[in-house]
Amino acid sequence: MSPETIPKLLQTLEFTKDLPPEQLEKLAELAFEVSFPEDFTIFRETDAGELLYLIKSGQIALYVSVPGKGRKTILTLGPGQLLGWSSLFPSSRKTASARTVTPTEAIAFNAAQLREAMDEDKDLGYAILWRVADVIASRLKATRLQLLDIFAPGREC
Amino acid sequence: MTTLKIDVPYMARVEGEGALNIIVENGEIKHLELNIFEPPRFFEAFLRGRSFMEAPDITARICGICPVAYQMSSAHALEKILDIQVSPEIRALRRLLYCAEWIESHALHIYLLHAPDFLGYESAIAMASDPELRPAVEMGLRMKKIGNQLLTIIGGREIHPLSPTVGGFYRAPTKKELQALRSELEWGLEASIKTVAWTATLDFPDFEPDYELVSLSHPDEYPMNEGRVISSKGLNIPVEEFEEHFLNEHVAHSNAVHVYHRDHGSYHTGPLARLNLNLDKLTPLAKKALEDSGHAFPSNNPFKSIVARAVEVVLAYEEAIRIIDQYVRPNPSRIEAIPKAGEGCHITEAPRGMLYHRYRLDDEGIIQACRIDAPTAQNLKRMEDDLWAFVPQILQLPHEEATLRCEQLVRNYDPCISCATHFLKLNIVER
Amino acid sequence: MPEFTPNIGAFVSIQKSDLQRVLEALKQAGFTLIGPTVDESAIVYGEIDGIDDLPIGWTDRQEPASYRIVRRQDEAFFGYTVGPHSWKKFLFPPKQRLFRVEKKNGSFQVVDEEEPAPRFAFIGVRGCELQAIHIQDRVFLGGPYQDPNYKARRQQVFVLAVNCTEPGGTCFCASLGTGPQVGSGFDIALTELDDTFIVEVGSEVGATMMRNVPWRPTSAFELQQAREALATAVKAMGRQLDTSDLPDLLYNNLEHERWNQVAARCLSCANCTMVCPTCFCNDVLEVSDLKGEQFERVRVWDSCFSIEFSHVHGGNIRPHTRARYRQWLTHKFASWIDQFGILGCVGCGRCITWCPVGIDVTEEIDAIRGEV
Amino acid sequence: MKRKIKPDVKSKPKLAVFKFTSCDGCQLSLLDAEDLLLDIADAVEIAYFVEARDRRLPGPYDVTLVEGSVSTPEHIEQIREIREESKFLIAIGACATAGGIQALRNWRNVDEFINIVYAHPEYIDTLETSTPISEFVRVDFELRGCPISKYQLLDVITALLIGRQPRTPTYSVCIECKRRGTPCVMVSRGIACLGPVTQAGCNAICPSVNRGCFGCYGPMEAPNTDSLGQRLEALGLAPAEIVRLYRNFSGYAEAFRLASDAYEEKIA
Amino acid sequence: MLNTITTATGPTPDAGPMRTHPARIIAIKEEAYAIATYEIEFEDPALKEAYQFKAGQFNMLYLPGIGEAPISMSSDPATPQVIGHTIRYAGNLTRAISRLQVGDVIGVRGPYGSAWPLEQIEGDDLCIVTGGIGLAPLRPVIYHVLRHRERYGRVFLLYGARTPDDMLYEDEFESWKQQGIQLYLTVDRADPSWRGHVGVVPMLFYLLRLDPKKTTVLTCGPEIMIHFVIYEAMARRIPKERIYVSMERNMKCGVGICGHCQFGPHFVCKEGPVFPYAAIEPFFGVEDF
Repeated sequence: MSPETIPKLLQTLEFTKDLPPEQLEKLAELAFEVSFPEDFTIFRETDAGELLYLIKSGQIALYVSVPGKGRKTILTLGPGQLLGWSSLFPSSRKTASARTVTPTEAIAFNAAQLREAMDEDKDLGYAILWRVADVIASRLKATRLQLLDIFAPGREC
Repeated sequence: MTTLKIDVPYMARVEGEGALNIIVENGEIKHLELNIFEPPRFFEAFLRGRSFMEAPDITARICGICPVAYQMSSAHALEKILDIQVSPEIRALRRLLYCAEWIESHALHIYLLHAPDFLGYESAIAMASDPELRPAVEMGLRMKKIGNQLLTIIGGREIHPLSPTVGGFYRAPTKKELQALRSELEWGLEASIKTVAWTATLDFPDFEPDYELVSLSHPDEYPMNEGRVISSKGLNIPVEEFEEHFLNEHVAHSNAVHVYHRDHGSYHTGPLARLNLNLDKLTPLAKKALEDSGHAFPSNNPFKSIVARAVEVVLAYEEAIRIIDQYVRPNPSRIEAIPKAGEGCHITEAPRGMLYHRYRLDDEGIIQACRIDAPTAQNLKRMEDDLWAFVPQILQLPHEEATLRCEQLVRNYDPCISCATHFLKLNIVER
Repeated sequence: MPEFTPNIGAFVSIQKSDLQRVLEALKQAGFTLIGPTVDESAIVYGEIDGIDDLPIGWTDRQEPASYRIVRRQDEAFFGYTVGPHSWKKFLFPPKQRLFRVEKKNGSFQVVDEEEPAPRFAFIGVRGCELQAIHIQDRVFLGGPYQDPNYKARRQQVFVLAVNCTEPGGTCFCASLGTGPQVGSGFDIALTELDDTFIVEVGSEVGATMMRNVPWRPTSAFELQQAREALATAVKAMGRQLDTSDLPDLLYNNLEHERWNQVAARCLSCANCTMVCPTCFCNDVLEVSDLKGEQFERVRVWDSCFSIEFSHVHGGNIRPHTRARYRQWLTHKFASWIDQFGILGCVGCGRCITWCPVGIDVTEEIDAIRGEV
Repeated sequence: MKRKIKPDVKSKPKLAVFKFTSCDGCQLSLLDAEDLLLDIADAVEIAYFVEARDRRLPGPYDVTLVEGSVSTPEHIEQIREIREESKFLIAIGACATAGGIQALRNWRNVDEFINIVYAHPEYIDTLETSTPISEFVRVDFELRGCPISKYQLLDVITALLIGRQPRTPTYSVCIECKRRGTPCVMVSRGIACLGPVTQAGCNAICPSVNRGCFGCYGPMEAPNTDSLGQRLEALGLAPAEIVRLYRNFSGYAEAFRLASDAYEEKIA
Repeated sequence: MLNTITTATGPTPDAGPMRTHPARIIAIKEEAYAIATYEIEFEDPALKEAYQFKAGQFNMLYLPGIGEAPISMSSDPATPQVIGHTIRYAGNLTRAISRLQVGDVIGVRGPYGSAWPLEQIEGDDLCIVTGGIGLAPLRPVIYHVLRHRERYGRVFLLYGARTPDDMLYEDEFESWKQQGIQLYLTVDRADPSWRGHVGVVPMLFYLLRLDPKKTTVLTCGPEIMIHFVIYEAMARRIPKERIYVSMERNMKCGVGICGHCQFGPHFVCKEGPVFPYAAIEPFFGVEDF
């Protein structure tokens, strides 16, 4: 895959598709492609985290290890979705481990470089932060819904 | 065989919880007790501080089988304090209500609780599985149902009726409502006459203790709601003197207090006593049914209580029909009670015998003290005395049968243990 | 006595005691007379035999949570307002078997009722009450499915209506236009004057029932008296309700603080829905014998104030009184219009009088409107 | 005299009836189902019912009815054993579901009570309190009332025989009262009535005989005792009267207990 | 008002719309834990012949001695002689049904309620979003779409269950996929062997590229799930007129005269259970409404 394809890719991914061309270009400069085989651990819970990923294809499971109960998958991510948002925040640690379910291709960013770019170009920073916030918000909503255990058996007529 | 140990840890077919323990060694009774372990409920204690208007409702809860008796004794006792004279119409309706309770309670006892003893069944339900006896059980159930229906029409429901109160009834039924039951009552009257004949054919052990029989006596009628206390040994006192003559004691093996006559000791109250002492007040058909039974009364054979009870059912049906035919709906249905301080007592004839209530009120009508002597408490000492006298007679019987005979002897009294466990020793603690 | 019956639409006058003749005619025609009668503490609707059973000389005093019957100075036949009962208990009984089910050869069979519907003549239906019957007509007969039980009773009811000249302390029919004058749909409508009834004939059957009644044409003076009595009644009504913009007012205030306040008072006891002449909610119970061979489907009055009413799997939709009161009030005054094209309230005031704690719907709506 | 006990041929559900501290009235309701008593005896095996029969079959029991409140130390042991033996345990009546009228002791000193009633208090072994069955074991269903309604009891037994979860209404007495057409006694006569906070099931008998409900079926679902209490005061009831009204046959049930306690504080 | 005097005896009301009809169980298929599909047919041949239903409608099922409950049809509306109901054993009636066997009889009346607007949405991309047993009333839609595949654009089925074991109709998934349904499955709680998605159903939207101009959303499941589905759909600019929701309320009579299933101005048994979201928006999400 050649570097020229990255801007095109960014145009199609849900996370980045509405960004203006110049911002896409800046991002493309920072981005590099990665691929992972099946059952590959991308990062672990409590890792500091240096990279963020936009998933191009494949499926990734986020899991936490519960002492005595083993790994509990809490969420899976697929094409278009952001993986490793916490890397963007320097003091943050990974809240879950990520492991590929299927062979996965993604576009990766170095978090430090991305932060730097966002600081330099406030418009870009603003746009990215909005998107990240949205992702976090949607994860939060989904987590709440999951907590409700809405399919648990109840009384019926 | 002269050694016998009878141990009935939990008496069946009686209301409430009691046990029977008898030990006979070498022909001598070493130990005999009717152990009442029904836990106490302290009615006399928590009635203190309640309004007089609540007494009929609360005391009714002493017994689910004869709540009307409690309502009647308490209402009459309180009316004496409050100077309430009920109208003749209310008086008649109260007698009708009592008839209903006698029918219901007696039919229950005759067919469901007592008859199995005579016929060798463990229950009426087992009796009903015998095709020959099923019609009798069904008849008994229907007789009982009619009593309950009458209770429901007058009192709103069969157990713990709601309408009877101090001064009369919250609501008096219409004549139409009562008449709706008339044909059933006529059926019941017929059935009750058959019942007397049926009970007369039962097998009665030969046993006639020297009883003091005690009951109410009324100049004009078979006693229910009013009368003087008389006995077969010449007692004749107004109810106000009851506590002078009848004392109670608390024994170790019983949560029920024993009531006894201060001079003569144990005594017998209930249908047998009532019938023996009021033969001249029987209604015509009841009198005839008794005559036709071929059993001579007065009789001191406690096993013949079942006959006495059956005769009283005839009487209750007869009286019910008469009262309904002459019924005038009381208006007002109750005399308004104005609270005032005072003390009063009363006795009415519960199905199981005399039920004594005494209350003391303050000027707001709040109960300050009360005493309740239930019929079963009055009979408990007599039951034990009966057993003392009876046991030597059955020592030769197989153990199982001897046990049953003893139980049957207790059941002659239709004991209501729930009733018997709430007594106030009068001369005790006044707060 | 004229030989002919009055025409439909005619106003004629009769002696008050001759109302008995109308009632006799109805009985002869096979109607069971249902009318007001004095029970121990209220004027209730029940089977009556003739005018002697009517609450002649009685009236009632009503205010929130209070109702008392009292003697009148005069001997008016219909000198009361409305009591605890409404006519709905005769058309839509509080408890009614719909049909039976019998198990048979490994299957079962529905057994229809064999009792013909009773034939009622309602004596003394007020304008608000007639409107309530029309409203229940829409509920039970107006949709794609008709209720056969209601229909069988309803289609043979004779309505003897009475113009209301005795509005009560909790009434507000004038605000809703459902009274005090009766609208359409009666067989006979009476207006009570001191010595006479003015009779308006509303149907052929109504006319027939006048066959044996001595009547004379109503005078202009009498008509004037009747008009004045009705005008006075409008003014004497104890309550008013501003109905403007009602559905939106309520729909737009589903989170109004007032719902919390009323919920603190409301007992959720359901009295309002039970006495309401239009409330129709019902439940069907399954009743079975011990052997499991015979079954009955029994319909009973239900209420949106019970928690079970809005049960769905996993819980109840309206667990708190606030939600249940809101449901009732918005149904009655807003969504009823969406559902049946008509307001669910007729202004009879029963829900105000018979609420044990005197919650007043007119006051609640005013509060939400911001006028308290 | 031989005892004739007919063995039950087919296997029928076993019914047991146990009694704790009570007046026997609720179990009597079973005998008061006169028309159906023999049908019940046909449909179930009455394995334990001391009031009606001598025979006592051992558990386990399919359906157990428990009457009465827990008021002695032995009761606690007994009810646990009964629970072990019971598949479906139903507490019947105000005593078993709320402690009964004898729970009035729970507000007082029991020693004092014993002294009032008995000459020899040392003979009496009783607990400080009279409490519902559910205080000690899991209860599968509760039938309220003082006494219970035999119709509800039959309905519950029928439901269990058919295989339906028994259900009894939890709404107010008012609904039943209005269904039977009784004009409200509180509104039309000013009589204090607990109907609006009491659970239905009795068919609203009290108002039908011109008196107010005194709450023997215990609190309805989410009762608003505060609001009713205010109304009762407006009707002229003194706080002491309100205490007595709530503190009745089901007075120890939580909502009524709290309501009566609140008014008692007002007096103090 | 009477027009004429009717006969003195008067009419006898029959069971009317509440009449239930015996229907025999001809097959029972276990779908998941405590969930099975019952195929039934009316005993009365004429009724069996005449009966028709639309996708999304429900019947009132009845058992003597137990009672009635509304249950959606889950079978193919093109073959209405055999009616399928997928039932979760959770309440009185459904638990009693769980004790029935093939050959037993239950009572049926219906069909009731509104249907998914299958004709109206022809030509659209369909996004079917459902969770738990909510798939049952949407299975008839899938059957219809498969029968008339050419009439619809892309079809996405987003389906969530509590665990992999709780998935309904798994044996049909392959065939659905082969016929052009894009199937996205997810579970709330996964065991290690599950290779599919984990997370709540609305999260599956992130995997799709929907065309808001031609996508119609059909959703059924717990009300709270529907909330999030609507949120995600609207976030993707799908107009509320093209979001269809199947609502649950306490349907007791099924014919709009018992009052239990009211939802604001609507009777869910009559105007529902399927509503365009636009029709219920003002009331959807009002607490305890």
